[in-house]
Amino acid sequence: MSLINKSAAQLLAPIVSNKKVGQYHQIIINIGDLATLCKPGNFVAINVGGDSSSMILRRAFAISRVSISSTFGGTMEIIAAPHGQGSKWLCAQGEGVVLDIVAPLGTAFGIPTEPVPVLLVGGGYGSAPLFGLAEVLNARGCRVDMLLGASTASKIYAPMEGKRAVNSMRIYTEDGSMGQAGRVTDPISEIIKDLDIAVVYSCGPMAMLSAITKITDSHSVVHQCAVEEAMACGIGVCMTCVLPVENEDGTVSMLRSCIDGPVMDGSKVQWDLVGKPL
Amino acid sequence: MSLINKSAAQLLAPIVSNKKVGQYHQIIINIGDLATLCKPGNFVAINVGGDSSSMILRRAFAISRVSISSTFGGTMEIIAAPHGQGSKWLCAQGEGVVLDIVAPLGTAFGIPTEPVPVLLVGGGYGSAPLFGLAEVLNARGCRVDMLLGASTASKIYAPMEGKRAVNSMRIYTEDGSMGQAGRVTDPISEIIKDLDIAVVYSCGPMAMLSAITKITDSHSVVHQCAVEEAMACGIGVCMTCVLPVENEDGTVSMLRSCIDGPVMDGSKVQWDLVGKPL
Amino acid sequence: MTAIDFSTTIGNTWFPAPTFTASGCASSGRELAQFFPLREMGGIVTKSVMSKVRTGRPTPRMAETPSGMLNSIGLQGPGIDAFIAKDIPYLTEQKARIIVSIAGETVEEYSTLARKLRSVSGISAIEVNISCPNVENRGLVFACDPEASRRVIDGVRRTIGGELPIIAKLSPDVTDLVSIARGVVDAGADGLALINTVLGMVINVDTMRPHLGGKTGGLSGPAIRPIAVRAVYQVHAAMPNIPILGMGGIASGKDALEMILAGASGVSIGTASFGNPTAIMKIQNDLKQLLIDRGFTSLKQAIGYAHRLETESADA
Amino acid sequence: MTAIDFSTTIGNTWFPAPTFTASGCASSGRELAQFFPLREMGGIVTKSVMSKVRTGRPTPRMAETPSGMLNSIGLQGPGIDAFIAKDIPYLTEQKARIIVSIAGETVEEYSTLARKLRSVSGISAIEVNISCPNVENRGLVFACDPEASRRVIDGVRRTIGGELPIIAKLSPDVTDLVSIARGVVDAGADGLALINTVLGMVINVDTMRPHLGGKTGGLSGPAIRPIAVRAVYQVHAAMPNIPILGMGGIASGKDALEMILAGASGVSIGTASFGNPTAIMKIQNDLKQLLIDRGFTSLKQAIGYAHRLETESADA
Ligand SMILES: Cc1cc2nc3c(=O)[nH]c(=O)nc-3n(C[C@H](O)[C@H](O)[C@H](O)COP(=O)(O)OP(=O)(O)OC[C@H]3O[C@@H](n4cnc5c(N)ncnc54)[C@H](O)[C@@H]3O)c2cc1C
Ligand SMILES: Cc1cc2nc3c(=O)[nH]c(=O)nc-3n(C[C@H](O)[C@H](O)[C@H](O)COP(=O)(O)OP(=O)(O)OC[C@H]3O[C@@H](n4cnc5c(N)ncnc54)[C@H](O)[C@@H]3O)c2cc1C
Ligand SMILES: Cc1cc2nc3c(=O)[nH]c(=O)nc-3n(C[C@H](O)[C@H](O)[C@H](O)COP(=O)(O)O)c2cc1C
Ligand SMILES: Cc1cc2nc3c(=O)[nH]c(=O)nc-3n(C[C@H](O)[C@H](O)[C@H](O)COP(=O)(O)O)c2cc1C
Ligand code: FES
Ligand code: FES
Repeated sequence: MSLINKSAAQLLAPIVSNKKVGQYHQIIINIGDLATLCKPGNFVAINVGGDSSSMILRRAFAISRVSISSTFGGTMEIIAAPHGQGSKWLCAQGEGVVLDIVAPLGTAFGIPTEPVPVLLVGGGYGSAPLFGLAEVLNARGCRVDMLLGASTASKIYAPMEGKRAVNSMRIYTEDGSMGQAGRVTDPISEIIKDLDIAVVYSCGPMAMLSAITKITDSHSVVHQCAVEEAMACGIGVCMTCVLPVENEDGTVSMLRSCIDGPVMDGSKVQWDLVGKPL
Repeated sequence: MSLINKSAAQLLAPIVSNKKVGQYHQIIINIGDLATLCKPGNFVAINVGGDSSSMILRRAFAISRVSISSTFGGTMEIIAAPHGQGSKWLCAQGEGVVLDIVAPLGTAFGIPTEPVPVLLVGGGYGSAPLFGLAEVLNARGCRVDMLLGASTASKIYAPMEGKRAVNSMRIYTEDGSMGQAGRVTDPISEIIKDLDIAVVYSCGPMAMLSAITKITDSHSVVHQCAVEEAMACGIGVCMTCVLPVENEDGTVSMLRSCIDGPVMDGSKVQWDLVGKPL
Repeated sequence: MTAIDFSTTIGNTWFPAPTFTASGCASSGRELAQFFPLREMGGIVTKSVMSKVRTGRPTPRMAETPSGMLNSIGLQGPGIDAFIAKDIPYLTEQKARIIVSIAGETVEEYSTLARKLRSVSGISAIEVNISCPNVENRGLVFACDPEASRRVIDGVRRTIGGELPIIAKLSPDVTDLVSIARGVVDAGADGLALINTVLGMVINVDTMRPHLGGKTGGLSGPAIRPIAVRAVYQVHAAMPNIPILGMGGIASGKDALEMILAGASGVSIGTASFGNPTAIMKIQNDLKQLLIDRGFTSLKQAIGYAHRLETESADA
Repeated sequence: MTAIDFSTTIGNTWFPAPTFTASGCASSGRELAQFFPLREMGGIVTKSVMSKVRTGRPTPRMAETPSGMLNSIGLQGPGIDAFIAKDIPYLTEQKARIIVSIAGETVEEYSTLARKLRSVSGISAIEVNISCPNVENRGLVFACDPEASRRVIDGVRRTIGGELPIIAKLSPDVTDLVSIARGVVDAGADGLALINTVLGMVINVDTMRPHLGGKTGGLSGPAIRPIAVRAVYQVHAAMPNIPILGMGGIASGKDALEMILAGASGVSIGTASFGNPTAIMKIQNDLKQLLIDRGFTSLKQAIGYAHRLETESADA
């Protein structure tokens, strides 16, 4: 294990704004100088439910973007889906509410040293961290194409300004309510060939990541995916968030997705063994 | 057991205002028509900590006053001291927050059928329900005198308009920071004699109620006191809130202070046995 | 609401709904009747009654704990004679289905209680609370002693005859719950109530001594729900045909469903009623809807479903 | 801050502060070291290590429950050789005080582990986690079987010799905790760690099957604190001279004080570190201040104070 979280800090951070976007909430949090330490792929762990909460564990959210604004100092954006009790609580908190956060946590997306063509694939709120990533890649001179998918239109997160850094963006919904009807994985194979993609970056449901790996494996394209496993601690001490990952020597280990991830090499993750005894 | 809580209802009731008064919070809650059913002495049981609270029991507060206002419909006032986790949460809730309440609960102060002189003694926030009581007694033609006590000035609750219905109000603080230095129990004996008091009404710490009982017993004056025991349910089903009370036949029973109280006949409560095995 | 057969059976007794109060959390019914008609719920399990009047333990009798509470009531109650004279007639009049909980300090006391109840009409079942100290054996709780548990149930069974179902209520504070459960079933229990409170303590950091008058108390509420679900699951796995009244921290329809899926034929709601006087009615309604949403046409299909799915997927 | 002797002793080993991590809740230290220097806390109790590499249980391995959580890790770990080669040197370099937790499937495995640790320098004590299934006895957990518990501790004692303190970590899931505690002390344990997690289960109401990959899991966090305080109080009452490492739901300085007053000589912080990486440092500082506020001049005065007050008031 590398000292992955050495810039992580615990902070009381006020909410700057909370806006509903489709089925999600865009929540911007004032985090001061910590903003400079967050990289695309990192996540933030947030206390939920207030002081006397019966929810004792933090909730993890991808850091979708950070910025240094003159008004608020450094801010961090997250895109949160109201899923269960904890995320619903978070989505209901308004401006000024002070959150207890730990960030930045986990691995970040690796950035190619050469300006190669890359494909970014996001499922649901999984698109959130891809926009910040796109900007970094674009600044490196990479050609960035993006695919977003979800079951329905209101679950597509695609902010206007997000398109700045991307060459093309295609949207797929299963019910056809936005973009093309179908799955985001449908066109990947063709795009890889057509655009001579060197790296696929992905973030979204585990089933999507697994499906993408099948495709990237057959094209021997690098696949960096941000996984999402239930996490108790988020900092590597509890061993709840493990995924079966192939080691150099071909053996399989249970790696912690919070600290050896969330960004992992998709080709190494043993998707078929997830949830199975080793 | 009489059907003491037959007008009790569970209600989602919004906070109309929350003002700091000394060390207390005056919280006004919109309760609609329920206001007409609340009598001086009754209490309200309030859920604390929000939806995902680790605090599973309601907190009890004396209903200090109810009113029917044209703006808000019926409202209820409570005077809450920020004591532990639950009451601090409550005191921190602002206008518009919707509280889950059950009210009115418990016994009410008995009102004399004749217009007799009465003495009201309040300790700390225990004075709160006495002002509403004073108005009722005053309307019955009783001469109402009042004694308020606390350790220090900021723990005296004595609203301006509260004096309307009382003939005299004397304040005692142990540190002399307001009114006279001393205990609220000091002058009771004399007042009973001087004003020919028929009933003493009291509300405050158990030690104060016990001390008053000693005095009223020696004058054979009726003593109606509102007790305060830790309550799990507030509605008579759990048996946690019991106090040793003498029965008609001289035996002692553990009566529930939530349903056979909070207003009890002070002379029947076996103060020396509180907290002892029977 | 679509039609669903929401009824359940314990021993030979049929109940229209599987939702009951928990003993000691509804007194003897009058207090809750001010919030809803008692006949609308599955049934009331009355506060454990003993032979004689009991004044119970000194106060403080409760301490709130994270998502739970400790209680130390000490079985305060009017004694069986007053109970039969006053409470049963009231409950019968309300058309409530009545499960009478009994508690004793000796094997003999339990039999005596059963004898007094034998001829009382209007009772649907007897719950035998054996989580009481056995005065004949150094105060060791009956439910922690397989032999004593068995003797209590055996005595009650012999006294009561074959008609009235007997539900043995067990304590989770044991090394081997399944063997205790087997013992009482062998001795004649028709059903099991799982779980009683878990022994706990709070020390007041200001007075620096145990907070409760009785020092230790019983932990209840959502905090213990995972323990209760495990207990029900374990016992149902071992004895799938014995009806279980599941309880411990049930505070929502979902919680009740969890307990049913684990193997409970019915649920008791205790501490949740302290937070909400109408909790049991809400749980009853929500449970029904949750069952319907999942395509069940009867409650019985859902009982122990978490075990069946397992077998199926193991087969596949 | 006024001066207070905040040190504690377990067996012959002195620790500058009574606050430790709980086994399995701090991995082997590196991860927490990114939040505070490990030498600043009383000591680290490492994740229970076994002889061989263990991959552990399938996911999901956790479920959040009201004020608690279930875990089912299955003792994933690198095995004792890798642990000694990589983790001990790191911790020694950090000047952390190290309590090594060991776990085995047979009595022999515990002894083997002890043998490997005997010659390793820099270890302050060994915690023996006997809440593991005994493969030689139908998977019955050692800590639930007085005889097996005793044999494990006896084996470790014989192997390790007289130097290193042995702390036996017990499970609360037993009928008679005090007798298990007496057994392991008789067999040579210098101290006790109380409590391990409580066996629990959550059923997912959507999939309608047990949520955890391992079906059951261990309940930890504030939900179980009253159970832990009771366990520590009971065992301290029976054996006032045996040092206890108290744990179970400690999340604040007050909680730690409660445990000390109940009879613990030190405390372990587990689940609280998941919610707050720096929880242990905050608890350590707050505990110190709370002791000072109450007029204690040493931690030792406070250990078991809730018992002493009782005796005093009984005398009066
Ligand atoms: C690295 C990472 C990044 C994430 N990024 C985002 C994001 O950008 N936007 C977003 O909306 N959500 C994100 N999630 C998922 C988010 O953490 C869960 O939706 C949230 O924890 C659910 O909590 P709850 O209380 O609402 O649900 P409950 O189901 O009540 O939660 C119960 C417990 O399970 C855990 N849990 C439940 N679902 C998930 C899940 N999908 N992933 C991890 N833990 C879960 C919770 O943390 C909690 O401990 C991310 C998760 C991870 C691990
Ligand atoms: C009939 C009645 C009327 C009351 N009226 C008022 C009032 O008008 N204004 C006011 O400020 N307070 C009043 N109280 C006291 C108020 O209920 C407690 O201050 C409050 O419950 C403390 O909760 P907490 O979470 O802040 O404290 P904690 O100490 O954290 O509470 C822990 C548990 O103990 C119980 N508890 C603690 N202290 C008390 C107490 N003094 N009385 C009863 N239960 C307690 C709580 O309800 C809770 O269950 C009244 C209590 C009763 C019984
Ligand atoms: C205040 C209180 C009193 C109780 N009294 C009894 C009792 O008399 N007999 C009994 O068998 N169980 C008694 N119990 C245990 C409950 O019936 C139930 O088993 C336990 O509280 C778990 O359920 P819950 O979490 O829903 O409360 C009592 C519980 C509480 C909280
Ligand atoms: C994720 C997790 C892993 C644990 N692993 C171990 C372990 O390896 N060995 C052990 O003795 N106890 C283990 N425990 C139990 C803890 O050490 C501790 O006894 C228990 O969690 C109660 O303390 P807490 O409530 O502060 O967490 C583990 C607990 C958790 C939550
Ligand atoms: S969440 Fe604890 S190790 Fe990853
Ligand atoms: S608080 Fe439950 S009976 Fe009074």
